[in-house]
Amino acid sequence: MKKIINDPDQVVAESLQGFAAAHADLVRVEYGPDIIVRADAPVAGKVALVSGGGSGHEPLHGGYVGAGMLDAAVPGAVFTSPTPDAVLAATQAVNAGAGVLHIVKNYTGDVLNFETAAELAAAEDIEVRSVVIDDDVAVKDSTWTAGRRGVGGTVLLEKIAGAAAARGDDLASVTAIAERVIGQVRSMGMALTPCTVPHSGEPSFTLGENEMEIGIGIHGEPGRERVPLQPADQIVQTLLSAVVEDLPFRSGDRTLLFVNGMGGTPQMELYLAYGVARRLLAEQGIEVSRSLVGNYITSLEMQGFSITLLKLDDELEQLWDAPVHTAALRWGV
Amino acid sequence: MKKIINDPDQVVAESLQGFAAAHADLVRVEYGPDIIVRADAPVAGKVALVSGGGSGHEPLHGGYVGAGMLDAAVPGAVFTSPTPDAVLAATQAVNAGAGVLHIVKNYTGDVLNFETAAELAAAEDIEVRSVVIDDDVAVKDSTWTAGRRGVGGTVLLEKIAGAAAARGDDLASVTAIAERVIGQVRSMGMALTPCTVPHSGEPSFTLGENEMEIGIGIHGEPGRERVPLQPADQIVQTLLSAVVEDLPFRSGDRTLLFVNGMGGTPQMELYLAYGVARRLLAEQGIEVSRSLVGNYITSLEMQGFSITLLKLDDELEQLWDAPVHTAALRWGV
Amino acid sequence: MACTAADVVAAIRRAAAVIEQENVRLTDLDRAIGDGDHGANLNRGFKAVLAKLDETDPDTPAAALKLVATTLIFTVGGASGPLYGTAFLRAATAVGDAAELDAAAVRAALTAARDGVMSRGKAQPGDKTMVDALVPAAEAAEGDSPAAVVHAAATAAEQGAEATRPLVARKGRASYLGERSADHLDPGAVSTSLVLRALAG
Amino acid sequence: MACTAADVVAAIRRAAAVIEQENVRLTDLDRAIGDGDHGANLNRGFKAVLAKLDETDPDTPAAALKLVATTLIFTVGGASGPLYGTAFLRAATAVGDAAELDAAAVRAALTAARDGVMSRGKAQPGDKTMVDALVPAAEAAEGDSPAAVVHAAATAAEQGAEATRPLVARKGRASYLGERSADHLDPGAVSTSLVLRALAG
Ligand SMILES: Nc1ncnc2c1ncn2[C@@H]1O[C@H](COP(=O)(O)OP(=O)(O)O)[C@@H](O)[C@H]1O
Ligand SMILES: Nc1ncnc2c1ncn2[C@@H]1O[C@H](COP(=O)(O)OP(=O)(O)O)[C@@H](O)[C@H]1O
Ligand SMILES: [Mg+2]
Ligand SMILES: [Mg+2]
Ligand SMILES: [Mg+2]
Ligand SMILES: [Mg+2]
Repeated sequence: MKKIINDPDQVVAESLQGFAAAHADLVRVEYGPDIIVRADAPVAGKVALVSGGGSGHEPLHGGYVGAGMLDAAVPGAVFTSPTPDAVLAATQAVNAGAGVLHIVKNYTGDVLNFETAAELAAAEDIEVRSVVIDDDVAVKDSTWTAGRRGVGGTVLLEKIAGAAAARGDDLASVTAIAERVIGQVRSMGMALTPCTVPHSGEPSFTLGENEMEIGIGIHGEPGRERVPLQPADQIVQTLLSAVVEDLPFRSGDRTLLFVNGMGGTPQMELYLAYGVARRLLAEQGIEVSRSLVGNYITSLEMQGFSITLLKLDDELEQLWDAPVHTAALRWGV
Repeated sequence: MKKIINDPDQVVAESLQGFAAAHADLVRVEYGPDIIVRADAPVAGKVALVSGGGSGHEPLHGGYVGAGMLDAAVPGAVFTSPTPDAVLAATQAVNAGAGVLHIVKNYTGDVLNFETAAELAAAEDIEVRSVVIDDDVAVKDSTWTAGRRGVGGTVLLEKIAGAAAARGDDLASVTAIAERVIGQVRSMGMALTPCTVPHSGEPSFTLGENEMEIGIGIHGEPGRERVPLQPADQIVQTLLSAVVEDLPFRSGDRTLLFVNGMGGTPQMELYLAYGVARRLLAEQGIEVSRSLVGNYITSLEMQGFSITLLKLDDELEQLWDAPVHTAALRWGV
Repeated sequence: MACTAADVVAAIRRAAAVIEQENVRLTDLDRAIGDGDHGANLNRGFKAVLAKLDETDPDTPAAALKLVATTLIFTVGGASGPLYGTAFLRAATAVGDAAELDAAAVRAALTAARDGVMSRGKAQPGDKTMVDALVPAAEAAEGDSPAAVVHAAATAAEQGAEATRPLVARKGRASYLGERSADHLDPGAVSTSLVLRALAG
Repeated sequence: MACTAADVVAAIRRAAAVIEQENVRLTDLDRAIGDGDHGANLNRGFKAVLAKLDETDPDTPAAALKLVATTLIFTVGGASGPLYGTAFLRAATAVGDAAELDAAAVRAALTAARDGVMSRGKAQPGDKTMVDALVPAAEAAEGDSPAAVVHAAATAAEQGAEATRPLVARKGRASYLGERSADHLDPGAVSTSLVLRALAG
């Protein structure tokens, strides 16, 4: 295992120390339980947003704590959802009386731990609502299964719900906006290489020199199928058509196109993939009015990318454009 | 070779198409010769900044084209400096009569090709000044050698010189500011893995499972020495002390600390390294008043990082803080 | 020969030791069809349990079980944390404040644990989860002594865990693999059988 | 038997063919002590030269050499582009507008090329660059026919290129490796000897 680390058990804590030092103007970090909180939290009168999950997806979620986005992030161990006490601590730290929205990615562990935390918070008379994002079309959905994973759409959800809270929406309205985003966003990803969890030291899977995984998540899980390497045109076609057909996105729709790197993919390749996606969408008459390209929700050093498409309307577009000031997303301020 | 590409010979062009589509509000891209130009260039009355070099270092330089930074970037083939006609075309496209500054990284190819371009521009009565950045302390300097490479310091140079031009400085003053940055910035990098140039298909070097390269540049070159893998604390100590001793940086100095990923390094590790560097600098009484952490000048998918330290004064700090709006760096707007 | 708080604590210490021993194997199993952390997760939790047991000395079986439950819930995370936590919490509630547990109480505890995990995780038998170890365990939990009951449960759990191999997962991360989840053991079912065997002593 | 524009064009086509053939090897050499693109760079350039030659038909040796120079300068990039370009440009200037080149003219061209590369790149013999092929080539450029002169130069260039192996680079990317640049051939010196040998025919 090749990593710039000291002790595998201390990776998350040591990384948080660096993050706290680099962004002292934006956040304060508390340890044991570990939480990343807006420097000026709690923000009077504002609905507070809390998200979290296993670490290893940086900049998600800590990189999105700040004005116009999250009030707190709860980083678990690498790829392991945080414990209820940590989620509770974050919820208490940001609660300003206007209620707290938990943004939960749909993984059994995240859902169960946030559930427990919400119960504990309720016991302290903190009003908590939860939304569960499950935008990964690679996973077949059904009430008999764990359902779909929360992946790329999470970043867009946190930005847009954060903007709604920042403009003063109450808890019910922020929750409604969040649900609207969840209803209109779809994603799918692929990997050229696995990743290695520090405390395990072993690659999450092994791939031949000419193989790739289609339909991966963000935890180094193998994907739904392993296929021979293909040109970018075909890979993008595969991911994008699955995304487009699922909602479905239709000719005339206005969208936000998000091409996300899994952590180890050069920007050159991400923009190349973005260009291919734009061409294919144009052919289908689907308009792209907003874009995001880069490493925003990752899987350690994995090479690969995901495509996320969000159907926009005027309000969602305005909320996307609204000022945001976090370590990883910043504009308008 | 595992890459999200189609034809290795078309990688740069196809990636530029995606970049142009994603950032049409900021830039316009012209092909044959390929140049990335500020959408609103030439900007009346403003000194124009042009930089460029081989591709494969994204977001450098194209990601820094926009208000408050570069007026144009000239992307060569991967790791190959661009030809004089391309540099000339960019120079012509952005020249507003106030003169053009060429920001050149110190590589024989870049220097020679920009030299020729400057001559050609002069022949068209465009006033061109050139600065050459050579901040890599891994390379021993001497008049008998090619000298030091331009690496991480380039990003800081482009931001600060761009801010000077934006505030209305004339060509001589912008050049002077640029020279001041070059005189006060030092860098050094390391790699855990090599990278693979698309049209070559072979890794730039091979490293054992327990080896790393110290003193690498940004072109997949092997470094000055190959040593056994070490804990992050030691690696950062090695890079940072070389950087600090070279200028030298002294107790009481105020600095900008830039921890840069080579393209394939997870953010978690970059922040961990940043935290270690902060601790070591604090021990030496060196103040860090500004920071940058992330993939800003890369070597394709290489895993590794570099540390850059810039000695600040009030003016340089103000220029760093000044608004910038590019694809890769944005604040204050 | 009933089962005192001290017996329960001793059993828990045995379980912690086994998880420490087997955590790499459990993580490997999880890497194949999950995200490669199950062993690390449980080991983190049971180490914390041992630490707690060094400070406090539970005076009833229920207190011991409750200590395990809360400690796992607050240190493990992931899916297995809340589920293991619920199992021990329900078991604690089931045995009330009795100073000693007889065979019937132990059987009741295992049944409550199974019901808790199933209601919390919504998994059915055959979904390729720890439920596939807990359900047969609870059914087989018969015997004339607490030890005998847990032994029977552990044996059934081991068979149940083994039987997860051909299954296609419908719950947990393994479900994301669809068909590809078959031909692998479910890590949580295996850890459940390991814990039960250790508790049996 | 002097050397006409047509002869020069034919020689250039031979050089282009050799670079096409050897470009992978040159890139491999550059990967060892540089950035792995020398062969690709030159091949891109000489392909463009061939394309140009298909359109236009230079009427003097100088015109042919100038066409090569400008094409390389505007298509190769890197360090080798301007340096190769300068070499051909100076050679063109040296031979003036003569319709045919004699042995003396060819020798003058080679000398001018060497001086151009050295003044532009500031490299001295022993710095482990193409200069280590060009310097011996220009010195050895003697003979009673243009072909004989280039043959002699090519042979000397080959020896010069071979002699770069033990050297520690002081110019070009290889210089960044310090001591580690020893025990490798300099790609530019090798390509220079290949081109000269091809020009000799
Ligand atoms: N819905 C569920 N019901 C019961 N057990 C489950 C459920 N989801 C997951 N599990 C169990 O949890 C185990 C994985 O635990 P662990 O790896 O620690 O958590 P995570 O999946 O969050 O990484 C699985 O092997 C499975 O036995
Ligand atoms: N200053 C110099 N003088 C003469 N030749 C040089 C100089 N610098 C580099 N070279 C030659 O250029 C060759 C490398 O060319 P190439 O790989 O195409 O360019 P780059 O180094 O920019 O990638 C080296 O092998 C060397 O022979
Ligand atoms: Mg996990
Ligand atoms: Mg090059
Ligand atoms: Mg797991
Ligand atoms: Mg080269």
